[in-house]
Amino acid sequence: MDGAVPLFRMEGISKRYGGVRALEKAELSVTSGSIHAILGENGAGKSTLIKVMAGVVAPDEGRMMLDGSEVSFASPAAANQAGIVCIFQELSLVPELSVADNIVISDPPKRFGMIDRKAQRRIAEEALARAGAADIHPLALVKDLPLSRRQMVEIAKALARKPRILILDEATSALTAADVAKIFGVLKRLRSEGLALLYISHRMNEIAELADQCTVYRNGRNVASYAAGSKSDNEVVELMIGREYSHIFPPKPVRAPATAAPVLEARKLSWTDRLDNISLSVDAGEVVGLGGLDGQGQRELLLAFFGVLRGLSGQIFIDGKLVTIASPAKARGDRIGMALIPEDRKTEGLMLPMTVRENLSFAALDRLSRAGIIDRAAEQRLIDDMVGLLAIKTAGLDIPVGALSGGNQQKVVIAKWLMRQPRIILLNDPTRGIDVGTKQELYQLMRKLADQGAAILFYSTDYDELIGCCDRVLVLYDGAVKRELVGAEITERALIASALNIHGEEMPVGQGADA
Amino acid sequence: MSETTIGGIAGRMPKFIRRADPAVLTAFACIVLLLFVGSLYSRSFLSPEYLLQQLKVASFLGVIATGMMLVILLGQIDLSVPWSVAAGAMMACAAAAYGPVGMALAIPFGIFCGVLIGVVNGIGVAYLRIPSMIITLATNAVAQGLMVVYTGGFSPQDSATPAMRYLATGFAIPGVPNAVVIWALIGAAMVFVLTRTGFGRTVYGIGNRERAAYLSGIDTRRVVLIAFAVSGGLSAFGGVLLAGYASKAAQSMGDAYLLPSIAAVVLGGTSILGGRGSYLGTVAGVILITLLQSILSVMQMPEAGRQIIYGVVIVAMLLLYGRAPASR
Amino acid sequence: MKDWRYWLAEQRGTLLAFGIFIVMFTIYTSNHPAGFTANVVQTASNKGVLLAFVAMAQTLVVITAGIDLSVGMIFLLTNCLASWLVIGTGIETAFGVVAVLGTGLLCGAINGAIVIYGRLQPIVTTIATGAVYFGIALLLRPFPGGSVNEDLADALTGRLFGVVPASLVALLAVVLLVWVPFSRSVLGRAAYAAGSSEMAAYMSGVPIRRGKFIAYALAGLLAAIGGLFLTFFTYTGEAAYASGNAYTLFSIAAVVLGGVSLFGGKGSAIGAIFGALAFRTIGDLLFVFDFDPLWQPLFQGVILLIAVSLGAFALFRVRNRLEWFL
Amino acid sequence: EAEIVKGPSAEPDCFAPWAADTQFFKFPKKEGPYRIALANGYIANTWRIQMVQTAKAYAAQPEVAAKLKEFKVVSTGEDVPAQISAINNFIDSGYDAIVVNAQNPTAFGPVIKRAKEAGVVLVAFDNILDTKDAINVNVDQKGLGELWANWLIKHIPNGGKILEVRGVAGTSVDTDRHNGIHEVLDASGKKWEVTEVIGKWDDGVAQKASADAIATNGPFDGVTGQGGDTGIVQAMIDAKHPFVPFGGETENGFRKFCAKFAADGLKCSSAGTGPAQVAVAIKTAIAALEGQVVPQAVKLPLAIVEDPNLKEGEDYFPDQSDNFFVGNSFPTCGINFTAQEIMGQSKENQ
Ligand SMILES: Nc1ncnc2c1ncn2[C@@H]1O[C@H](COP(=O)(O)OP(=O)(O)OP(=O)(O)O)[C@@H](O)[C@H]1O
Ligand SMILES: Nc1ncnc2c1ncn2[C@@H]1O[C@H](COP(=O)(O)OP(=O)(O)OP(=O)(O)O)[C@@H](O)[C@H]1O
Ligand SMILES: [Mg+2]
Ligand SMILES: [Mg+2]
Repeated sequence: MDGAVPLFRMEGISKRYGGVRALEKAELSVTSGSIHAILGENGAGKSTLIKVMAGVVAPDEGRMMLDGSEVSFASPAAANQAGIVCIFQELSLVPELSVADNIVISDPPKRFGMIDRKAQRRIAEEALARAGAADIHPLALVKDLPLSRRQMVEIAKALARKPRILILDEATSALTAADVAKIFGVLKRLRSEGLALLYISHRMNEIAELADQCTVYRNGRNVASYAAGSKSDNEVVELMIGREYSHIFPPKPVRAPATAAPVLEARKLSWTDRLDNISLSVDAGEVVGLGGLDGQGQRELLLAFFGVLRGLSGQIFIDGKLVTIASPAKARGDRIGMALIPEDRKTEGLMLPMTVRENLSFAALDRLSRAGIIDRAAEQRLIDDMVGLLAIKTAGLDIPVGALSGGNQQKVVIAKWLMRQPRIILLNDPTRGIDVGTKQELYQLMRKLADQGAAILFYSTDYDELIGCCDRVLVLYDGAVKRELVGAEITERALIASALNIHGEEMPVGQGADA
Repeated sequence: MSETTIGGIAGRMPKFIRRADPAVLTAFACIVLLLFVGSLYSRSFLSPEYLLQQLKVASFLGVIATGMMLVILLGQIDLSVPWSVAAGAMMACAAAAYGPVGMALAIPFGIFCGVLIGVVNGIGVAYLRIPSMIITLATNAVAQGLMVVYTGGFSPQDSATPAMRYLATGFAIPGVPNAVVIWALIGAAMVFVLTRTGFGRTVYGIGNRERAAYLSGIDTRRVVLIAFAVSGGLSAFGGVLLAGYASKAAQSMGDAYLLPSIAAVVLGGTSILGGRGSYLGTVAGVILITLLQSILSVMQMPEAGRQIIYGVVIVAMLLLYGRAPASR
Repeated sequence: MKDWRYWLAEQRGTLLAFGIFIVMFTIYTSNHPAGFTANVVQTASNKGVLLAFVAMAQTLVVITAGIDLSVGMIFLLTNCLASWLVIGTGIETAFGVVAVLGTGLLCGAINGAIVIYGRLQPIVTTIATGAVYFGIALLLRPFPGGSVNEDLADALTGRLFGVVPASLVALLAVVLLVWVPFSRSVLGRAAYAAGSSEMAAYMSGVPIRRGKFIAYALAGLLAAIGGLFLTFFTYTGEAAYASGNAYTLFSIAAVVLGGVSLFGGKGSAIGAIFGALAFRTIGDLLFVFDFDPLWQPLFQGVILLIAVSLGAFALFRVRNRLEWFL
Repeated sequence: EAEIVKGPSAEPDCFAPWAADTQFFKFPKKEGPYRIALANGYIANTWRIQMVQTAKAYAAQPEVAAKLKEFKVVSTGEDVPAQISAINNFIDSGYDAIVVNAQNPTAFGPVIKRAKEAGVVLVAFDNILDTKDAINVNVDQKGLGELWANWLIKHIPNGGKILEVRGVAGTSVDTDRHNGIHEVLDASGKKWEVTEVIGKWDDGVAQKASADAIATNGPFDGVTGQGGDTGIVQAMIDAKHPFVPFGGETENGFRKFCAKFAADGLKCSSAGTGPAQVAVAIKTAIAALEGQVVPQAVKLPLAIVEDPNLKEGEDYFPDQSDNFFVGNSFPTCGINFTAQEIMGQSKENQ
C-alpha cells in the first residue's frame, strides 16, 4: 500500500463547533481498489471528517488533494461532480419523493429540458438491482419504506451516481444480516472495479470481513493506520477508546424460576397484518430479546405494549392484572411503569434543538413538579445522578442535545427514561450507531437494571448483542413468534436459522459466505 | 479561554441580560432607534404621555400576541384572531345587557366565547390533525358568520361596561394605565408558565418534535388543545380590553390585529416553526410594531408610503437579527 | 403491474379535490334557475379562474414548505399596473402584458431572494413584502380607475365557439406552459425536494436554492397572471386591501382543499386549481339555496369548516398513532 | 332597453335628479309582480347589516310586497369579481331588477353592458357605479366633506389646526369627502394646518390614530372625521383634549357625545345618509319596472343635524347602541324606518 499514489488525501484538517474540536489536524489517504475502514468511538470525528470530504462541512483549515491536485468543495454537489459520493446515515433521502426520484436526484436524465421519467425509472431499476434491492418498487414513496429499505435505496442511489470514491457512514447500522450480506457482495465487486471505498461502522465483525486498510480516530485526530487483520480486536478497541478493554458483555446470572406473576405478559396479541397472535411474558429481572429479520413485527410489538397502536386485539397483563394501554402517557404511569427507548433517537427520542437538561427531564416532568410547577432543585439532583450514572459526555447541561455525538445522544434518551425508574423497559435497537465502549456500558446498565428488578424487552438487529445480553430470545417471523431460545440455545446459528424460518442444519455458517 | 474573557464583562451584567437572546436585545435596540428617528421629526415622541399611551395601545396587541406566541411555539398559527377579538368584545358587551348579573359576567363571558373558538381550533388541530392555518381560517369564517347573525337579529347591545372601561383606561396605579398592568400580569404569567411549569416545557417540546413528545408519554393533543383555547381566550380578552378602550364593541375591531400579532411574535425572535422563542422578545416585537405604526401615522405619511416603509422596516430589522443560521 | 396504484396514491389529493368540486358544482348547476348553461359556466369559470391562478401561485411556494402571504398583494399590484399599461394598440398592449408579468415575476423573485438568501422565515417576509406591494399598488391607483384593452379583455373572459369559457382555456394554457414544465424540470424537483426535506436535498447535491427561488419567482408570475385577469374581468385597477388579503387567505384554503401539504413537498397545482374552483362554488351555493342574507356568511363558514375537515376522515384509518405526527 | 326621456320624473320629491343635466330613463313597462335581487358585497359591519335588514323590512311592507314575486339578497364579501359574478348570475336567472352596493365603482362595465342587453334594471346605491347606463342612487359624498369644512370655518373663523380622520384609503368615498373638505378649506383663504390620519371608518382604528395625533401634533382647533367618530371623541376625552368643533358622521355614539358635551365646546355637525338608502334604491327599481320616468342619478337628501338642534329620542338614542347610523329615514320617499325598528326586528317578533 505504501507505494501506491493515493487517490485522495486530506492533510491537517481541523474543524471546530464552538468550543468543540471535532477534528484536529486529521489526516486520511484513500487508494483506489481498496476498502478503507474508519474506526473510532462516538464523537471521535468520523462523520465530521467525511462531511468535510463530501462538501457538506467547510473545514477551518487543512487541504484536500484529489489525484494529486488540491481541491475544495463548496457543496455536496461539487463533491459529487468530483466523483465523491457519500451515504449519510439517514439524512439524504427526500421522504415525499419516490424511490426513483431519489435515486436520480442529483442528476436526473432529461429530454427536451424536462425530466425523462422512463429513463429515470430504468436507471432506478438498474441501481436497485445492483444494490440487491430489486424488491423495492421504484414508484414507492421513500417515506412509506421502513428504515432498512431506505438504507438500501441510499446505497442504490449512491451506485447510480457512478462514484470514484464511495463513502458509507454507518450505512449498515439499520440493516439485517441478510441485507448486509448483499451489500457486502456489492461493495466487494465495486472494489474489484477499482473504486475507493470508505467504510464507517461500529460493528467489528463487518470491518474484519470487509476492510483492507483501517484508520482509527480519537478526539478528532487519527491515532493509527494499519492494514486490516494486523491487529487483534482488543488492540483496535483499545486504540479507539484509549484505554484497556475487556469483556464486552456482563455475565448472565443464573436465574431461579420465577414465582410471582410475570411483570409483563401478552396473550394473543394481533394487529393488522403485522402482529399475529403473539404471546409472551417477561419476568422481573429478566432480559428478553426479540430477534428475527428486520421488519418482522418487532417494532410494532414494542409500540403495541407502549399504547401507540390502535385496534389491537388480545390481552396485556401487568403483574398478572389485565390492563388496557391506550397511550404512552398511560404506559409510563405509575400503575404500569413502562419505558420505551424508541427506534430513531433524532425524531422519536429527542428534541434536538432543546438543551440536554430539558431533554433529560422531559419524560419525568410530572414527577418533578408540584401543581404543575417544576421543582428545579429536584430536577437538578436527578439529572446529576443520571449524567453520572450513564457517564454522559457533554459540554454542559444547557447546550442543545443535538450537539452531542450519536452515542451520547442515545445515552440521554435512556437516561431520560431511567429518571422515571421504570419497571418495564422496552428497547428498540438501542445500540444503533454506538461505539463499542458505549455499547459495553449499555449492556452493563441493562443487566444492572434487570438485577434491580426491571423486566426488559430488547430488540436488536445485532445478533451478537442478543446472544451476549439476553436470558431468552423470541424470534419473530412475519409477525408471529417462530421460536423461543433459552440460555445456551441462543447461538448465532440458531438465531439466523429461525430468523429465516429454516432449520439450523441447512444454514451455512457465516453471513458473508458469498465472498 | 472564552470563559474568562466573556466572564469578565458578563459577570457584571444582570443575569437576565446575560442569558437573553441576541435577537431580543437587537429588537430592543431597534425600539430605541425608532424612537430616536421619531424624535428627529418631533420632540413629542419622547414625551412621557406619548410613550405611556403607546404602551397602553401596545398592551392590546400584547395580550393578543401572547396567545399567538403560545400557538406559534407549538409550530402552529392562529388565523382566527380577527373574529375571536371581535367575538370577545361583542359578546362581553352583549352579556352586559342582561342586568347586573350580565354586567358582572360580561368579561368572563367574552373570554369564554374566545375560549370556545379556541377549543374548536384545538380540536381541529390536535384531534383531527387539520393544519392550523386552515382550520383557524375556517373557524374565523364561522365566528364572523355567527356575529353577523347575532348583530342582525338581536338589537345588539355594544356599549362597554364600566368595568371594561376601567380595565382598559383606568388607573389603579397612578400614572400607569391599567391596560399596561394587565399586559404585565399576563406577560408575567406567560413567562412563568413557559419557563417554570411542565406545561411550558411541553409546549417547547411539541414545537420541536411532537412525535418525541408523544413517545415521552405526554398527552400532546391535550396540550395543543389547551394552547389554542388560551390563544382564543387571550384574543377575546384583547377584544374586551379594546372594547373598553373604545367604550364599545364593533365587528371589525379584530381585523387590524392578525398580521401585526404574527409579525410581533416573529420580530421578537420566536421561530415560526415552533419550539424556540422567549416572551421578552414578543414584548419587544409588540412595542416595535406599535411604535412603528404610530410614528408612521403621525408623520402624516400617506397610506401608500406608510405601507411601504412598514414592510421595508420589518424586513430590514429581520435581516439585522432574525436570520436563520447558515447551513454550513 | 401495480404502477397505477402508486399513481393513484400520488394523485389522491388532486382526485379528492376534483371530486369535491364536481359534487358541489353539480349541486349548484342542478339547482340554478338557469341550469347548466354556457352563461352559468362562463360566469363560474371567470370567477373561479382568478382564484385558481392565485392558488397555483400559492402552491408553488407551499411546495417548498414556505408560504406566500403576499400573493394577494402581488395580484392587486399587477391589477393596478395592468390598468395603466395594458391598453392601446396591439403592440402597446403586448408590451403592457409583458411588463405586468415581469413585475409579478420580480415581486416573486424579491420574496424568494429575501427568504432564501436573506434566510428569513417566509411568513413574516411575505407579510412585510405584501405591505410594500400594496403600498405601491396604492401609489398606482389611489382610487379605483384605469382601463384595459377591452377587445382583449372580452376575448379572454368570453367564450370560444360559443360554449367553452375562454378563461378556462387560458388556465389550461398556463398549466401547460408554466406548471407542467416546472414540475417536470430539475429545478421543480429541487423545489419539491427542498420542501420535503431541505437537509436531505442539500446533502444529495440538489440545487435547492435555485429550485426554491424559481418557485417563488414563478409564484409571482402566476399571481400576476391572476392580476391581469382581474383587470380583464373588471376593466379597472383597484388597490383594495381587504380584497388582496381575502385572495391570500382563500388561496391557502384552496391549496389545502386541493391536497397540497402545507408542510411542503407534496401536492400539485392541478389539485390546487380544483381546490380553488371548489372553494368558489361554496359562495355560489348561496344562489341556489334560499338563505336569510344574514345567515349566508355563517353558511359559507360552516361549509368551509366541513370541507377542510373532510381530510380528517383518513385519520380513522390510522392504526399506528405515530402516523399522526407526519 | 330604456329610452332616454325628458324629465321630470315620477315622484320628483323622492327621485330628485342629481344635477340639472341629469338624464331620465323610461324603461318599458313590465307586468308585476317582480323578481328583484340585492347584490351586496361586504356584510360584516353594522352599516351593512342595518342596510340588509332595512332592505328586507322594506320588501316586506305590504304595499311593496304586493309588487314583488321574489326578493333575494346575496352578500359576496370584499371580492369584486364575486360580486360581478353574482350580478351575472342574477341576470342569467331572469331577475327583473338588481340593486347593488358596488365594491368598486369602475369595475362593473361588462356587467352593465350585459344587464342593458338583457333588459334588466340595474340600480346602484351607496358605493355607486361610474356609468351613465345604470341608475345611481347617490349620496353627495363631496358635498358632505364641504359641509363639514364649512362647519369648521364657521366655528374657527381665523383658521387653525385641524385633525382630519380619513376613511379607507383607495376608496372613492374617502377621496371625495377628503377633496370636498380641502377644496372648501383652501377656498376660505384662511390658514389651516391639517393633520391627516387614517381611521378606516372604524372606531378602534380612528381612536388610536387620533390619540397618537393628539399626543404628538395636538392640540387641535377643530376635528373632522369620516367615520369612527365615536372613537375620535373618546380619544379626545382620554387625552383630556379640549372639546372643539367637529364635523362628522351620523353614528348614534357620536351624537350622544355631541349632545352631552355640546356645552363644553363639542359643537357638532353630524351628517350623512343612513343605510335606508337601499329602500330608495329598491323603490327606484320598482318605479323603473313599472315604466315610470326616473332620473339616471338620484340625489339623496342628507340627514343633517347640527349643534343646537340635537334632539334626544329623535336624532340620537341614549339607551341604544353606539354603532348604528341614526339617519335612517327618507320622508320624501315615504321611507320612515327607525334604526331601532330595523336592528331589533327579530327580538320584537319573538
Ligand atoms: N454541527 C455540530 N455542532 C456542534 N458540534 C458538533 C457538530 N457536529 C459534530 N459535532 C461534535 O463534533 C464531535 C465529532 O462529531 P462526529 O459526529 O464527527 O463524531 P463521530 O465520530 O461521527 O461519532 P459517532 O460515532 O457517534 O457517529 C462531537 O463531539 C460532536 O458533538
Ligand atoms: N448543522 C448542524 N447544526 C447543529 N447540529 C448538527 C449539525 N450537523 C450535525 N449536527 C449534530 O451533531 C452531531 C454529530 O453529527 P453526525 O451527523 O455526525 O451524527 P452522528 O454522531 O454520526 O450520529 P449517528 O451516530 O446517529 O450517525 C449530531 O447529533 C448532529 O445532529
Ligand atoms: Mg458519526
Ligand atoms: Mg454516528
